[in-house]
Amino acid sequence: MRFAFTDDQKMLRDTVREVLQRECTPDVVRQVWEGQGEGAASVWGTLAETGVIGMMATEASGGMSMTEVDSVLLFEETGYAALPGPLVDTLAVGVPLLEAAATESQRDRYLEAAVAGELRVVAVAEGEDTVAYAITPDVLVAQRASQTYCVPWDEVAATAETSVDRARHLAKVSFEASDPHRMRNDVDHEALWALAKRRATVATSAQLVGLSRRMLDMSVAYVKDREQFGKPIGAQQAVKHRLADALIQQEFARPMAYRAAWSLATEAPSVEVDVSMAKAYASDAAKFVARQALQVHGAIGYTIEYDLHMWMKRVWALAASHGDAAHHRALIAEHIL
Amino acid sequence: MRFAFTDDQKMLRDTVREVLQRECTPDVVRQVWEGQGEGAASVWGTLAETGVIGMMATEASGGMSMTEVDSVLLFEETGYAALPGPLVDTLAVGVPLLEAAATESQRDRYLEAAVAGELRVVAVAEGEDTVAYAITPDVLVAQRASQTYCVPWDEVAATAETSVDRARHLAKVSFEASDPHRMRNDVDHEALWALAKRRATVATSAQLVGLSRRMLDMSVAYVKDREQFGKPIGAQQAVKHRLADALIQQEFARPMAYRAAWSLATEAPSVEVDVSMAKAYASDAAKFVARQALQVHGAIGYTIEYDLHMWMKRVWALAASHGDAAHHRALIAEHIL
Amino acid sequence: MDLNFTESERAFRNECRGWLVANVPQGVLPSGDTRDGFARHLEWENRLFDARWAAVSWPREYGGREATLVEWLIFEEEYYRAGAPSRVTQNGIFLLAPTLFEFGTDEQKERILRPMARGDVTWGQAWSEPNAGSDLASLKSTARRVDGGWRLTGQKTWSTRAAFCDMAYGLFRTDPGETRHRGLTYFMFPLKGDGVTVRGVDRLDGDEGFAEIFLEDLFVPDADVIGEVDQGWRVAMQTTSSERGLSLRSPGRFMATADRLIDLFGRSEGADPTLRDQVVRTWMDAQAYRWFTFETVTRMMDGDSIGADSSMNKVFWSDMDVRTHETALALIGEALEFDEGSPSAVDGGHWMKGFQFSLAGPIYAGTNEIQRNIIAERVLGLPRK
Amino acid sequence: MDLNFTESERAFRNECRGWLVANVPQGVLPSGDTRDGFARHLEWENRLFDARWAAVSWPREYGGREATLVEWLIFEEEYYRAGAPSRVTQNGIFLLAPTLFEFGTDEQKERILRPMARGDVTWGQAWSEPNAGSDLASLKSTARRVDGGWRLTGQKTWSTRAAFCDMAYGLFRTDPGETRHRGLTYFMFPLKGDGVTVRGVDRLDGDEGFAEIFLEDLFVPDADVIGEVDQGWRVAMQTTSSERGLSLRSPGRFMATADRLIDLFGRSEGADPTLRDQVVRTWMDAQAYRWFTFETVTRMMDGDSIGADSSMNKVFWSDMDVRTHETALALIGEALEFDEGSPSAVDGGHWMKGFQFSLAGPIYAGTNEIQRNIIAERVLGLPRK
Repeated sequence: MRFAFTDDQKMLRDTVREVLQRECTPDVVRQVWEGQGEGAASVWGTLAETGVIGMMATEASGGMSMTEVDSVLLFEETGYAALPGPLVDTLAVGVPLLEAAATESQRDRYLEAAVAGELRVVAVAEGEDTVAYAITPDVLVAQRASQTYCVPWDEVAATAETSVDRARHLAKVSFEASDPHRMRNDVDHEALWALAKRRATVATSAQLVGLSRRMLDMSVAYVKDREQFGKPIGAQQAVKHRLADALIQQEFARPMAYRAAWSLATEAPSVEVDVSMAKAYASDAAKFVARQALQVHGAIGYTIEYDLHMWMKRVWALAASHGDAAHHRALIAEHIL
Repeated sequence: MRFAFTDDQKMLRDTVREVLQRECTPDVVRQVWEGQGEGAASVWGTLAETGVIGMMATEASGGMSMTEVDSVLLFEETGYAALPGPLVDTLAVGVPLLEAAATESQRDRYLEAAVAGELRVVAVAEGEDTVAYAITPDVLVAQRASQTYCVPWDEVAATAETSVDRARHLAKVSFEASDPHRMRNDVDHEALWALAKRRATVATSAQLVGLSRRMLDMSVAYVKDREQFGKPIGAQQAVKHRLADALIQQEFARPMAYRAAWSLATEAPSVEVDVSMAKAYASDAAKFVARQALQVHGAIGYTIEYDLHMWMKRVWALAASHGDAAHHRALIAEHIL
Repeated sequence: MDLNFTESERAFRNECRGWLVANVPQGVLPSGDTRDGFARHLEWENRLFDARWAAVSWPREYGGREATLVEWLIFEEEYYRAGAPSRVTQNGIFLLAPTLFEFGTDEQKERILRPMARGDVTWGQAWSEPNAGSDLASLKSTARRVDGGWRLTGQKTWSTRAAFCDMAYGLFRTDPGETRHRGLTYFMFPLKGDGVTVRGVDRLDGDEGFAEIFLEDLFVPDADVIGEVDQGWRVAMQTTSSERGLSLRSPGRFMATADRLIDLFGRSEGADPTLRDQVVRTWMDAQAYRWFTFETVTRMMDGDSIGADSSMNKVFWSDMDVRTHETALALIGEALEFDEGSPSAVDGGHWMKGFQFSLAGPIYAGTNEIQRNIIAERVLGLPRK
Repeated sequence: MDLNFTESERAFRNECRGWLVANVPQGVLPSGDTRDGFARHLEWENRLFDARWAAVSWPREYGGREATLVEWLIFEEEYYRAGAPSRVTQNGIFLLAPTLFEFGTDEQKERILRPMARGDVTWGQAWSEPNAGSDLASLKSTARRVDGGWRLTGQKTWSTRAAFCDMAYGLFRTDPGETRHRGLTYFMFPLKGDGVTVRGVDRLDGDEGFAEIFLEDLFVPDADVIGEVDQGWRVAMQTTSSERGLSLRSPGRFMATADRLIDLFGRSEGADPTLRDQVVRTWMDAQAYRWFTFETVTRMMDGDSIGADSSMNKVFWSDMDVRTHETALALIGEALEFDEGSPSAVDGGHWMKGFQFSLAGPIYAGTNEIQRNIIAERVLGLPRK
């Protein structure tokens, strides 16, 4: 039993952290709100250079054969930075699906580019039709009628939806399920997509943990600085206890996301329950932290000139996506009761 | 619309409050814990002299023809004092049942004495078999097989049960449902008992409100007096906010108990929902106040030498009796959803 | 105790319901916290006033009906039940008017009240400053005595709808030698013209609901001082307590929201069973708030003042409002992300908008932390320090 | 990261499970917080020690197995899984022993540890005084220098099981010129004999779990001072942090309770659907606490000290424990009133007893209010004043 990351994993985390700190500033996120994706695109480009976007692909495909345990810390960092872009769909879903099910021509056309980070993938499973970050994708990977399709974005019919998190640029997608786009037939699509969904769920949980950490950092900085009644409001016990409770929820949610990543990487028998626990804790913790963060900020946090709202709204969206906390607790109930 | 009690109602409340303040001291409650009922019996006697025990009986039967609106404040006071004794079963259930369904001989033998407070009644409806304050009762009123029986205590087979609130002296009761004990046949027993149960539920809700008020008073007194870190712990914001939240819950539960009493007295169409709301709020509020009271007291509140525990344990018992909060919310759901 | 409505109260309810059914605009108006929505709302305020429903509890001479507090609560229940537009005149009618009735001169009441209630002159509050929020007494704005009046200088912020309003009111230090609660005076001042700049600030929900006000030597005549010079704190406290208290949040609003939530629940198949209980709690809380309010109002009609009790009221409704909207969003599930105007938004996305609006409740009009301090110190008598 | 147990960890678990299955007494012992129950528990402690399970993480020379922290957690999981008796030697093994290992002399360790772990000499903590609870540094008890040792005078309270114990440990002021944290010394002292009076105090749940200790010129030799004279605060902080931290509440206990709750749920027909969700939350919380703990323990095995993190740990488990028992009582419904020994009590009434016990969690070992202050100030770095 050893619950810790390797130095290599932490080094990779630090690399990504520095990139995001330097390039994925709140202004970049704000620009995506306003429909300007250039800043975010260049962050994506720098991440691609580090090789992380294709990290889960095999060396043979130009990847690093890395696992969910390697990527979970990176998703946490992208949450911290509120990175706008389809990283979960590309890194955790698209690349592995392409490698597992791409035809020869699809490999040539898509896989290498996706691994290199030159191709943004958005994905929808059976019964789903909404994708996020629909301003910038290159290809849609979709599960339809127990088949998997890989459709260039210009052949996808997309109708825009407005997310409460304007950076997410939602769209409902449909396409003609034609043969040339169909992926290989000799694979178990159900199994592939079940795995893909779990990967997306854990990646999203990690982002929620990162979002929580950022909101808490913003709050701590604010309450140390903001003075009322002649002292920092952070000296008020009510503020201290709110933020202490926020920290506790976040710190107990975090290992659950790591644990789920490990269970995915090792195909542990408990993986279903572990994934659901990760999402349930990360969702509830992030919503709780958002609530405390806004309350200790007061009116300033209630404006869109201040950055906090972009993180809160990302939390509201992600906490409800890939199954909310109640949904996952209900799944767990079927296993343990 | 006028949501206030009359001066007469408040005067009667004050009379009972003074009696209880003077005679129903914490020591008297503690003696009942230790099986010594003398003190409690003399409180009962004094209350009887004020005429309140038979207040709901008609003048013809020696009562005051008073309603649940008159009695709700008194039950609140008996909760405040943690009065040990079957007042709910006698005042709210027994006396009205006797007046409505007693045969001639039962009237002579029981009603007058009960109205005069010389007869303690305990009651069990169909499907129930546990009574409280089983050390001191004189008669059991019971609903069995859609009939109502009135059985002298010495003909009741009672097996003692231990309540977490030692003052409650529980017992499981059974008796031989023989003709001489059967009450009148020409009455609607279902309706009588439905009403009796609602009266008991509202009376219990009022007691829970009173218990809350007392625990909060104890807590306020303690935190003003107890000093740590060179000042009263009541000056700590965490303590202030706990007790402020406790007060809010109590103050919002209180009018719901009054409202339910009024709906009973006026046979309002909303009576079922109003009774359930009263019990749901009173139960949750009292449990919440108990929790805050213990926390602000710290270790001293955790001992049985200090009085608080007798109020907390009464709350735990009453909050679960006559249907707990979840039970009553489920009933309300059927009306409104 | 009589919890039935009287003959005349029922008659009042029927008259009011009848008028609202006939007059409430079809469909939802654009938000009153946007520039054009504000204008649309003012048309409605005109009609409301002309039918003498704008301020039912006011004296007839100012366009009211001298309604009792109970009748006012009945009006509010019917108003929200009818889904009538939100009141953009609120900051005038509910916050400034009570102050004028208590401290204003006859000339001020004559001049200000009717146009305020009709929406011909619109009012925003100007309490907070960048460094004076919860700690209002630390405000820095000043008023300098000049011939025939005063010159106001300073910055106010979080001023609701001030970007669209004509006038505002707030506190300014008239005695530079004094600090904290002393030496402050209550002024009314214009939001247009020389010496005043108003900058709109967008709120969480995207509406331009806030504004910053920059004042530089703005002239205000003596006629626009409310109460005595240097006595502004006492005057203001009256208003802020009514801001916290009944006048801002009548039960009708929450009862209507609870009914809409029950309707949403009815449309949500396979909703999590725990949500059923949450919906019931919401409905119960609205009921509890209603009866708590009727009890309070009865006490007020008997001549009691509610004082610090209004802090309990504020904490209860603001927390209830957040829980209610959290429950609605949980029922909507993943689709909660579809915002106002999104094709797939449930109920036009107004639950998410309402949720964001509800999050302001525990913050404005004195944060709930401040309220709990007040409850603990003034109601329970716990030591301040 | 490897969240599987190693070969040797699995072997350790099997050995430990095997021994417990064979040796755990049938049926429930009377509470260890009662006089005769205490004696019955000591018999068990003897057997536990003789099989070297009493303090698995200790060095072999003192009767331990030099188990790693992970192995210790495995032992605890198995111990509670087997329903083995509560540890009446806890205040010695988990609170005093860590201090002795860090600050004690070889003579002290030699003399004290084995009898402590075997239950031949039993220990109670003596931290609090009537006016020094959360504010421990305000304690008044003194130690006066005399030939060959010290004379202790003062009053200690909330001393767990001290009514039955042989010895206790606590802080006394050895430098009368000093105040607060300075001039205190850490003493071990007898609970029997001249100069000491112990009065049992009954707890909420009726057990005589507490005691007050009255000391008057009680002689204590120099050999029973731990660490340096006047340095007691530093020495004690080590112990209290281990009281708050891992050593007091290992995950195994809560995992076992969660399993018992699931069993109770299975036996509760027609339980409210919201309770189903509560039961799941309880199980999840126990799991989260387990993995949080494995992560912490890995850090400790890598040489980190956990410090203020132990405050997060304490707030989490103590609040979780209360919620768990509240859920159980809600499942039991009206029958929760039937107390231990009552014929109709569900599961012998131990859920109500456990609930009352759980209510102590947020209070002792530093109230959760104090813990949240520590988290805010030492982990988040918020200002003290």
